[in-house]
Amino acid sequence: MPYVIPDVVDVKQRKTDIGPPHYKNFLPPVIQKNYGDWKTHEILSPGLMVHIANSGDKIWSVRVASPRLLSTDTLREIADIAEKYCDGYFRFTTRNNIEFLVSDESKVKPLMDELTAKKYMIGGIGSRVSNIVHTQGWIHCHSAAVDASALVKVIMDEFADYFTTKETPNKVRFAVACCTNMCGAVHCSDIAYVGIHRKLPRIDHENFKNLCELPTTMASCPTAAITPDPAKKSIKINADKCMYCGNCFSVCPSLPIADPENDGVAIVVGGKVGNLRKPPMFSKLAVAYLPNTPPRWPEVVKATRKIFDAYIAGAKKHERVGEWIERIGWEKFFAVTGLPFTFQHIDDWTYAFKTFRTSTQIKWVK
Amino acid sequence: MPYVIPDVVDVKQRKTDIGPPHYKNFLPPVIQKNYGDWKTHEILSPGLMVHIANSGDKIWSVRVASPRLLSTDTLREIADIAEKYCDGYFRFTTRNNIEFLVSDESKVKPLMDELTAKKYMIGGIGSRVSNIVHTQGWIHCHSAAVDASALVKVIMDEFADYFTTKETPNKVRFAVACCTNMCGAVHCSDIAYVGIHRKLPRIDHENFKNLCELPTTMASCPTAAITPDPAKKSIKINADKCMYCGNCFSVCPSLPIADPENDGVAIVVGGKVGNLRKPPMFSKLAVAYLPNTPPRWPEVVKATRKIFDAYIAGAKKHERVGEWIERIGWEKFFAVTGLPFTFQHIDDWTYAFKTFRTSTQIKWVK
Amino acid sequence: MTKKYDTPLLDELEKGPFPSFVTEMKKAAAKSEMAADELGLLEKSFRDKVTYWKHGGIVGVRGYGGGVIGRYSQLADQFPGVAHFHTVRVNQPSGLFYTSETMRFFCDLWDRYGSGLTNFHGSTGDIILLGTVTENLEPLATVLSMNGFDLGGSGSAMRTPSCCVGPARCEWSMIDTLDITYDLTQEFQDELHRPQFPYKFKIKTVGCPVDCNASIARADLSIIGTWKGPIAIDQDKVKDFAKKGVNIQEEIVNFCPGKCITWDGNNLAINNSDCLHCMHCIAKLPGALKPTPPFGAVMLIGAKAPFVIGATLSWVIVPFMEMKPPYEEIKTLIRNMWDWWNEYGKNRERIGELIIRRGMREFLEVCGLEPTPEMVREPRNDPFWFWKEEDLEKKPWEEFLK
Amino acid sequence: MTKKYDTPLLDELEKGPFPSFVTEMKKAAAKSEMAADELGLLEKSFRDKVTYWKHGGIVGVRGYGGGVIGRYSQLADQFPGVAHFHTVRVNQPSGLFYTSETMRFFCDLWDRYGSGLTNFHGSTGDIILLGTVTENLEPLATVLSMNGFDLGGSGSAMRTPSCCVGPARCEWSMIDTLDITYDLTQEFQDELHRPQFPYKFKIKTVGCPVDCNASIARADLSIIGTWKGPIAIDQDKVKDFAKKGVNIQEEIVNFCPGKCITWDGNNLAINNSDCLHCMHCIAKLPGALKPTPPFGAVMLIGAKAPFVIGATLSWVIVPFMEMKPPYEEIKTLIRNMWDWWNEYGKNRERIGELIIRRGMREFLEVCGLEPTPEMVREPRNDPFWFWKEEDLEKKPWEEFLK
Ligand code: SRM
Ligand code: SRM
Ligand code: SRM
Ligand code: SRM
Ligand code: SF4
Ligand code: SF4
Ligand code: SF4
Ligand code: SF4
Ligand code: SF4
Ligand code: SF4
Ligand code: SF4
Ligand code: SF4
Repeated sequence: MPYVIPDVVDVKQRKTDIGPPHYKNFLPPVIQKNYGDWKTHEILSPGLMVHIANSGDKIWSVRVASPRLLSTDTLREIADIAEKYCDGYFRFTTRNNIEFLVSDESKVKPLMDELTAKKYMIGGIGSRVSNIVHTQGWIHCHSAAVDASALVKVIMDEFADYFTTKETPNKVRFAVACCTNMCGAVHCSDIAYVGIHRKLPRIDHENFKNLCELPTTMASCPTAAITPDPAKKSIKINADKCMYCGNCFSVCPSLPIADPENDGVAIVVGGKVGNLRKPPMFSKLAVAYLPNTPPRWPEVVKATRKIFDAYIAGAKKHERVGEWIERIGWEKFFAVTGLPFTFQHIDDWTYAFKTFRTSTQIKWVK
Repeated sequence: MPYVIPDVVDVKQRKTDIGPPHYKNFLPPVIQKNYGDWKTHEILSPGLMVHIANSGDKIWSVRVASPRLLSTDTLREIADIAEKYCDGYFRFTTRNNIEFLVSDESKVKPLMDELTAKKYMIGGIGSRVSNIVHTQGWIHCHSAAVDASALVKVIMDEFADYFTTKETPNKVRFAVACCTNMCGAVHCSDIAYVGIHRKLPRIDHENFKNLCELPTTMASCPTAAITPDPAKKSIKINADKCMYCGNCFSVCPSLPIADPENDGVAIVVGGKVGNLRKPPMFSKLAVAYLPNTPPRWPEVVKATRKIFDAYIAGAKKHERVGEWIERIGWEKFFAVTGLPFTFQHIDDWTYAFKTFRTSTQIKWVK
Repeated sequence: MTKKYDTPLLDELEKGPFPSFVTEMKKAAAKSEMAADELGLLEKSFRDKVTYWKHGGIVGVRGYGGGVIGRYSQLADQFPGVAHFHTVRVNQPSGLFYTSETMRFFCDLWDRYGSGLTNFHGSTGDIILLGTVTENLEPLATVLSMNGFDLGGSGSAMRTPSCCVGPARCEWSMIDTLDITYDLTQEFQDELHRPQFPYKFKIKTVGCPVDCNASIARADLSIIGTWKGPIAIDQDKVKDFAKKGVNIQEEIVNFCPGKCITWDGNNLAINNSDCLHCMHCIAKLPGALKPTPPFGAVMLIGAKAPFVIGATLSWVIVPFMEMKPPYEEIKTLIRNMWDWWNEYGKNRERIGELIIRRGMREFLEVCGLEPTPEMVREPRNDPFWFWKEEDLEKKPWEEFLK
Repeated sequence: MTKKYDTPLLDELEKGPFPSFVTEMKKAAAKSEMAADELGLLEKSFRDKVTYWKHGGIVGVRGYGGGVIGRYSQLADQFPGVAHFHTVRVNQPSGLFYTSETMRFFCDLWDRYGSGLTNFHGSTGDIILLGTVTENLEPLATVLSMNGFDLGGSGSAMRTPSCCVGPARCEWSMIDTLDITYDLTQEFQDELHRPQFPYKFKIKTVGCPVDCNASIARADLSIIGTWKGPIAIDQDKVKDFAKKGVNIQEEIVNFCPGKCITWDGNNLAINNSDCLHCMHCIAKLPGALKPTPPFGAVMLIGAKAPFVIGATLSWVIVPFMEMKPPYEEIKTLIRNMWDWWNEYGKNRERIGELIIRRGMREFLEVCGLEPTPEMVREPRNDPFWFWKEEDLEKKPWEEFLK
């Protein structure tokens, strides 16, 4: 397809509802030929795998990390590399890595050499840490209680060797969400971070009536903490019921909740989405709060280390973080990580009862 | 203790708050001696076990079934038998069986012979069916949607050989509750029956104001189906929300809900209370409704047979009904029992979401 | 001679091997008008498929608010003997032990004052004397007390505590279930006899996690014995079981929820630090394995039947408590939770429901208990929770990240 | 020359091995005022620990109700380049495949109309073009369409569907994830571009239960490939794995949730009737085991982030559906559920929330689906449920007890 960007754009020419181009346009010939007819694959090194078709054809994928936030300069560089070694074919993964799709085996090594030379981080395939699914953070979102890209950066720096070389018992999926809207899969990740608030929204009574709808605002509150304040043509918040989730702010700009000193990061662990072995699992609260300490959030990194190292040390091969914790039990999880168990860890919302230990099955840890 | 019942009773002599007599008064000497110092026990036959103390002392327990509803005639007979063979010592179990406590081995066989001669049903110890925990039914309760004693009788008749001789993979605990107040452990039994209604309570507006409290009545409704009807000084029931639980009738006699043609029995399965192997489990719905067909409820017996026989055929040794079902999966449970899966089986109340299958883990049964 | 009714439907229930409650009713009916009318009434219920008892009705004895369930028939005209047919709940002896003498006393008592029909026992654990009239209640209670017995609980009160047979005849009992039950019953006589709570409160005590009294399913406070020491193993006895045909691998090792047992055909080994104290291995190899001290109890709160919020099982609030007379720790705990429940509980709100409504934090703080992971199956998943002003000042990470 | 800001805090994030988003921003900042001011603004956020974006703001292109996220800085005075800083969502090609040529087109396009900053990709799957001004939207959309691209979804609309790499490069894909995604996207262009629902609706398709697109966690409708045939076993390859050091017993057999695999050191056997189709054995022995037809998909409904009722995972509504073009069955199903949701859903109520509020029965009836045990982990436990008048007349037990 020859792409055109005319100097003068006639907006009336715009076609609507055409949808995306057909995916076939972007598939390398070897994939077109063997589409749906793959036999197996082999992971040759942490950043290289080969898929073998029933026909005997092969395609090599070289994976490199991406910060997801990419400049056009970098994208052009990627396009150039792909052209040089892959006939221009590459893709992104569902976790934002870049995969160079090589049809000619002889080009694999030169490609990897050039990537290494250009300081691309090769890896992420197999039982290891891959890229971090994340969100906008302070870069683009009005709702963010923490930055997202920075957390990704500091965590990936810390565990870089588990992307490029070392193995973990099974894949470790990290995720970051900058607020409790949780744009991503934080609620089902091995180790994840979510930006939280700890103070009541501040009600801007003046602007409420212009900017916000009463019923929507009330309905947004998971705990029904919001009631009308007819006198002020605004709302009241029942401080006892508010759990600082910020959903009211999502629907009503007159309820700002961000607070530099009290916002921060919670760490949740043990979620997964695949159906292998155990059914998909939610992440559960590990650390209720760590402060926002830009630029490198050392507390978050340190706490993660404790969890990660305990997992590496304790899990059996193929156990995901959540499976490991289920096996050893939460009392042991808190014991081996040294993280404190606090009132915040005990659920007190809709499904609270289902999380209580209705059994005497206990392991003694003290 | 010499007991006295004076001909003329001076009610002013009544002492209050004395509590029950001390349990020591009722313990056989061998138990008093070896209290808290038992070493082991052996099940010698379905109705006989011996407990052996660290001292070497022994006590034999012979267990017989009881309908729980006992006349003083029968109680006197039991007292006589106990006196003859047990120095007067016997007890009841937490499931309403009678246990004769024999301190002298030579009396065990004669005791059992006499019990057999008198048609007592000996058994219930070990991995088998024991007595059925149950409730008042039509014999004594205003709330009963079914009779309890009759269900116990017909089920125990049906499975009598599993009390007296045959073994089951593990204990099978039956329970009966005549209404959804569930006075017993129906919610945690291997196979249990609960009396249910299927029609709206009928509001007796005339008497409501005299007999019932509005706030209590409203609060009794699990689905908030009850709202005030100020005009009638009574209440209204939202038919769409009512799930016929009858709790409003529990607090307000003016809301009768019993309906001879539509009341009946639901069967729930797979609960347990012990902590062995799997943590305690709730019973879950197996059959949503079977009609009230006194005196012997043949449909209930037949449906139970299907469940019971499938369990016997399919369970591993030591698996309780619920453990067996968890292992084979509910799709297989419905397939092997031939019971239909209906809309009623899918939860739609508070914890509904927690019962949905949030996974693709499925066994194919068709 | 008492009245006679044709009972063709009930007669069907005299067939079959299991002892018949109908036969029992007939025996009583032969001696008591009340029992005779009860039989007639029941036949009518069987015919019409409906209960014929009126709703509730408060009766009782002087000074007590409970212990009697008032009951009146809707068909008093047809069956005058059951116009009144109240139940008397008598507090059973711990462990349900009796002597022939005691039982005869109850028979004499009940032939004199009641229908001659009983339940040994009610689901809560009481001796249930079924069917009497209001006038008989005071003399009955008096005679009971003269002979050392007292009424049990009903209404919004502490209910009659009960327990498993425990140390009286079970090798696994790690706490003295009979004594705890007796002691707490005596300690809380006032709360038992004079309803003063938002709703009922039940206590059941069992000697080990096998839970032979279903305490975890039907007690507001479940007291369950457990142990902290290693499981002692008599290897010879294990081998005996193997020889007798027990498949140790399949029946024991594979079922262990802690996955902490190994068996090489000769030697059974347990990694006690992974043991979940479930009792399976111990129960299925009686005499070969045994728990060792420290002994104590897990305290769990909140089990109840389905109304209003759905059935609950009790959940852990104290992972381990020593249980030595005079049981001060548990008594203080009980008093603290009652105070809070009395203050905040709504009418007909069980304590477990209140905890679920107001949150575990408040409950634990009121009881002076620290949060521990043993209280939960798993920590919360949704990222919403409360902070108190005082929490915000603390910087616990300075400690735990050191 | 663009503006320059001191960014001492952000500079710290150029250190370390992982590619730096700060470096990317600096690259863009060198060419674009917008990107430069974005960098300055972000440094300020890092200093002040707070976001500086204004709440929402509706902008868009003619005829569409979505595809653009309006964004305005609170500090437009200090950072005029980000006074407007809208995001454009472009519908990605199925499977996220690109050619160099296409990528260069996007670069040219975005250097001309935007900040030069992008996300490949947004969490939903769109190409995210970060930062442009309102005036540029129409020409940008026009150029996109001239080149065969279109906007993605936002607001209360169907969102851009996405999928795993599937049959394009994965041996396990049992459905054509790319084609299904493409086809549904085309079919529902109107619903994608013109918000008309109570809230957002996401569809994600994956080729097998491994779920490499997290569809079960973040799609209102999750379409997950599966199989009904037995697992084919290449015993030699299994033995090869064993020789290469894979402990088949520990790594495969012991982890099988169906407990249906046995291995005697030579032969691997699977009792397929107990297989839960979890993919573990297949995935961990690639090439040795493989699923066999019939192939199809499990349909699951309702995953979403925590607001308002707590996070949900999708749950089964169709245990098995064949997935052949033109995919009529699934399209009809989708239309039926949308109709119902449009009628009953409240503002900002996801379809899963509506089902939970009104019950599965209504949903299934509307969709013409029969209840099956595969929909539940377990049946309900509390004895409360609904009956319809028509149910009362039926006597199903006459059938099933025959
Ligand atoms: C490329 C990608 C699909 C795509 O469309 O982009 C992909 C590709 C493959 N996945 Fe995946 N998975 C991809 C995201 C996922 C996700 C989704 C996610 O992380 O958000 C999951 C679910 C994670 C979860 O459960 O939380 C996922 C869980 C798996 C698993 C299961 C791991 C486990 O045992 O729990 C396997 C099987 C395995 O590794 O043995 C797998 C296996 C594979 C295979 C081997 C499939 C194949 O035969 O080609 C592919 C290469 C393996 C690898 O990366 O190690 N893939 N894989 C995604 C790469 C993401 C990345 O950059 O790292
Ligand atoms: C007598 C009694 C206690 C009492 O205070 O009255 C009792 C006594 C014993 N139980 Fe129990 N259990 C008694 C009710 C229970 C209950 C409560 C209930 O059913 O409501 C349970 C919990 C059931 C549940 O989990 O739903 C119970 C679950 C067990 C178990 C666990 C079975 C399992 O593997 O799930 C054992 C251990 C065993 O059988 O291996 C056990 C074992 C025993 C032992 C062997 C304990 C001992 O060493 O003395 C006793 C005789 C065994 C027997 O009956 O087979 N007992 N046992 C109760 C007899 C009831 C009856 O008449 O049948
Ligand atoms: C007699 C007994 C059944 C039996 O045949 O054994 C019984 C009988 C009644 N129960 Fe019960 N309950 C009996 C044990 C139970 C149990 C089991 C237990 O205590 O271990 C439960 C389930 C556990 C629990 O407490 O939740 C139980 C849960 C209820 C409930 C539901 C309470 C709730 O919170 O949901 C009610 C309704 C109420 O309180 O109004 C109730 C109410 C009643 C009433 C008083 C009926 C009423 O609505 O007022 C019944 C009187 C029947 C009668 O006419 O004699 N009964 N009730 C049991 C008491 C005997 C005794 O004292 O030993
Ligand atoms: C851009 C993106 C995050 C990212 O960096 O990748 C994003 C960004 C926003 N999301 Fe999201 N969501 C994005 C994927 C998700 C996902 C994940 C997914 O789609 O797979 C989720 C969780 C799954 C789900 O749908 O529940 C998600 C759950 C939300 C929610 C909570 C919805 C709920 O029902 O609870 C909101 C709140 C709302 O809708 O008002 C939200 C709202 C928002 C808004 C529009 C903020 C708002 O309150 O209006 C964010 C705009 C940020 C900005 O300024 O650019 N976003 N959002 C993702 C979309 C990119 C794309 O089109 O590809
Ligand atoms: S998670 Fe919250 S702050 Fe982050 S992009 Fe989504 S809505 Fe915005
Ligand atoms: S922050 Fe959350 S809990 Fe608090 S008032 Fe707003 S919506 Fe309600
Ligand atoms: S279960 Fe219901 S009907 Fe039966 S005794 Fe208890 S309250 Fe009465
Ligand atoms: S029967 Fe139950 S659901 Fe119906 S109105 Fe009465 S309390 Fe409510
Ligand atoms: S609960 Fe434990 S201690 Fe009590 S009788 Fe049962 S096995 Fe023995
Ligand atoms: S008590 Fe239970 S958990 Fe502990 S070793 Fe025995 S079987 Fe395992
Ligand atoms: S979900 Fe299945 S088919 Fe799709 S890429 Fe992952 S393993 Fe392959
Ligand atoms: S797919 Fe999963 S359940 Fe089926 S045999 Fe393999 S491991 Fe077992």
